[in-house]
Amino acid sequence: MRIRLLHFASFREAIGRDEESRDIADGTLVSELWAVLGGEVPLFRRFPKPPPAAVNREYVSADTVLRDGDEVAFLPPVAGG
Amino acid sequence: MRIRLLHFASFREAIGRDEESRDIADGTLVSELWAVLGGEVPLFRRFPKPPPAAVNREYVSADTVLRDGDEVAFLPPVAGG
Amino acid sequence: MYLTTSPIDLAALLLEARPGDGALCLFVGVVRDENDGLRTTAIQYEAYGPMAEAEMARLADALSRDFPAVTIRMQHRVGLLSVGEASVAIAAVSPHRAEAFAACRAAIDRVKATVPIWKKEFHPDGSSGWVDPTVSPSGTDP
Amino acid sequence: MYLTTSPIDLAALLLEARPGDGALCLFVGVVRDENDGLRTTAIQYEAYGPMAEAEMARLADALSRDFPAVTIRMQHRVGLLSVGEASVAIAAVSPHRAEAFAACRAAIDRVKATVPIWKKEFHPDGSSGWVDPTVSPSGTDP
Repeated sequence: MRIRLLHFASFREAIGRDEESRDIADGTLVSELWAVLGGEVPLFRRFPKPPPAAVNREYVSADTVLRDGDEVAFLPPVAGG
Repeated sequence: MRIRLLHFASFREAIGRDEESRDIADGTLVSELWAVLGGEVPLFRRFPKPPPAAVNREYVSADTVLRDGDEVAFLPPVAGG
Repeated sequence: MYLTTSPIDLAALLLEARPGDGALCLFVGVVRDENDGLRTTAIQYEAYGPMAEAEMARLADALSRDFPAVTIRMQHRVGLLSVGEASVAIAAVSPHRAEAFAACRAAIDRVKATVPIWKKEFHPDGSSGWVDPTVSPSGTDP
Repeated sequence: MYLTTSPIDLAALLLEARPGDGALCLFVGVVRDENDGLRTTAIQYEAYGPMAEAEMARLADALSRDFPAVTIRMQHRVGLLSVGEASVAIAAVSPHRAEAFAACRAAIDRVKATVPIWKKEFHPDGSSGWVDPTVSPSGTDP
């Protein structure tokens, strides 16, 4: 299945792009997707656990199962205001 | 000695004027002046103790001794804001 | 001048931020159409002008001591105000938001407690009455 | 729309009072010239736009439940802001002041905690860095 993955702020700069599509295995968890990204981006391996994640523009827990067509983003520490 | 006495809001309406000069005895206390006014204005006698008073535009206690030339005001409950 | 007979200029109060300020908290008291269950059509604000100015200056000094990082501006309107008009406005600016909120809240609480200003409410039936917060707790609002 | 790329129009936020409202509390976050001891010349605000809109709408719903008497308006700016410019503004109006202050404070605290917005600070020496409130407590200010 295929998901859309968005990158923001420091994560965007670390991975070098703001958006991509990825093919992932059925049943992939949010935490597993983070581990995949950690294999590509050294910065991401420094996180003791996955950062807050959003699926389809809502916060989800790391054990959420991804579905085909999901819009997924891992969120650096937010700093609005 | 002579003082200037100002009246505001409900007290002004009760006494029927906003300002007056009064001759009072040397050494008169704020509380004693209030008692004098109570003899003239029935509303004022309903107060169990003198209301907040100002002398020369500052809050003072009821046992303050008045001096010649003082500007004195008894203040109804304030309600700014 | 803390008292004004003209409408309060909120924009002027907001111009206060300095380069080190990151937070502004503005409080505006507005004439409501109701108080303690009685409809209100207008409120007459009356002040002991010179003492109210002096008391607000003393208040500003005390707030500067209690909240040294905060700059405060205050204005209180006097005269006859309609529903929806601003009766008082307090702007507090500071580097961080906690003290801006705290100073702004303290300022309006102290203004209401000590500044010699009174208000007479006018009702739709033509009656009117002086607000006495000491007998009507919600008369202290906003 | 909660996000804007244009300067925040504070006057528009202030237009919110209804006849029963007696209190308005406005919070404005302003770009400061300093954060954690580093001089700041400008801040770039970046948002996950559609999620930030959705999250602020959820926040507004939650605030309406927590403060039923309060009407809240919020705007957050994105893009490159200079020192002194408003990054966020929240107006809370209500019959009485206690809940206006409480709701306004809760709103800015929640905006900062959950809305997916990030900021990169630019320093006078040309360097820049993303603010991480989780490692720099005062980075959460204002």
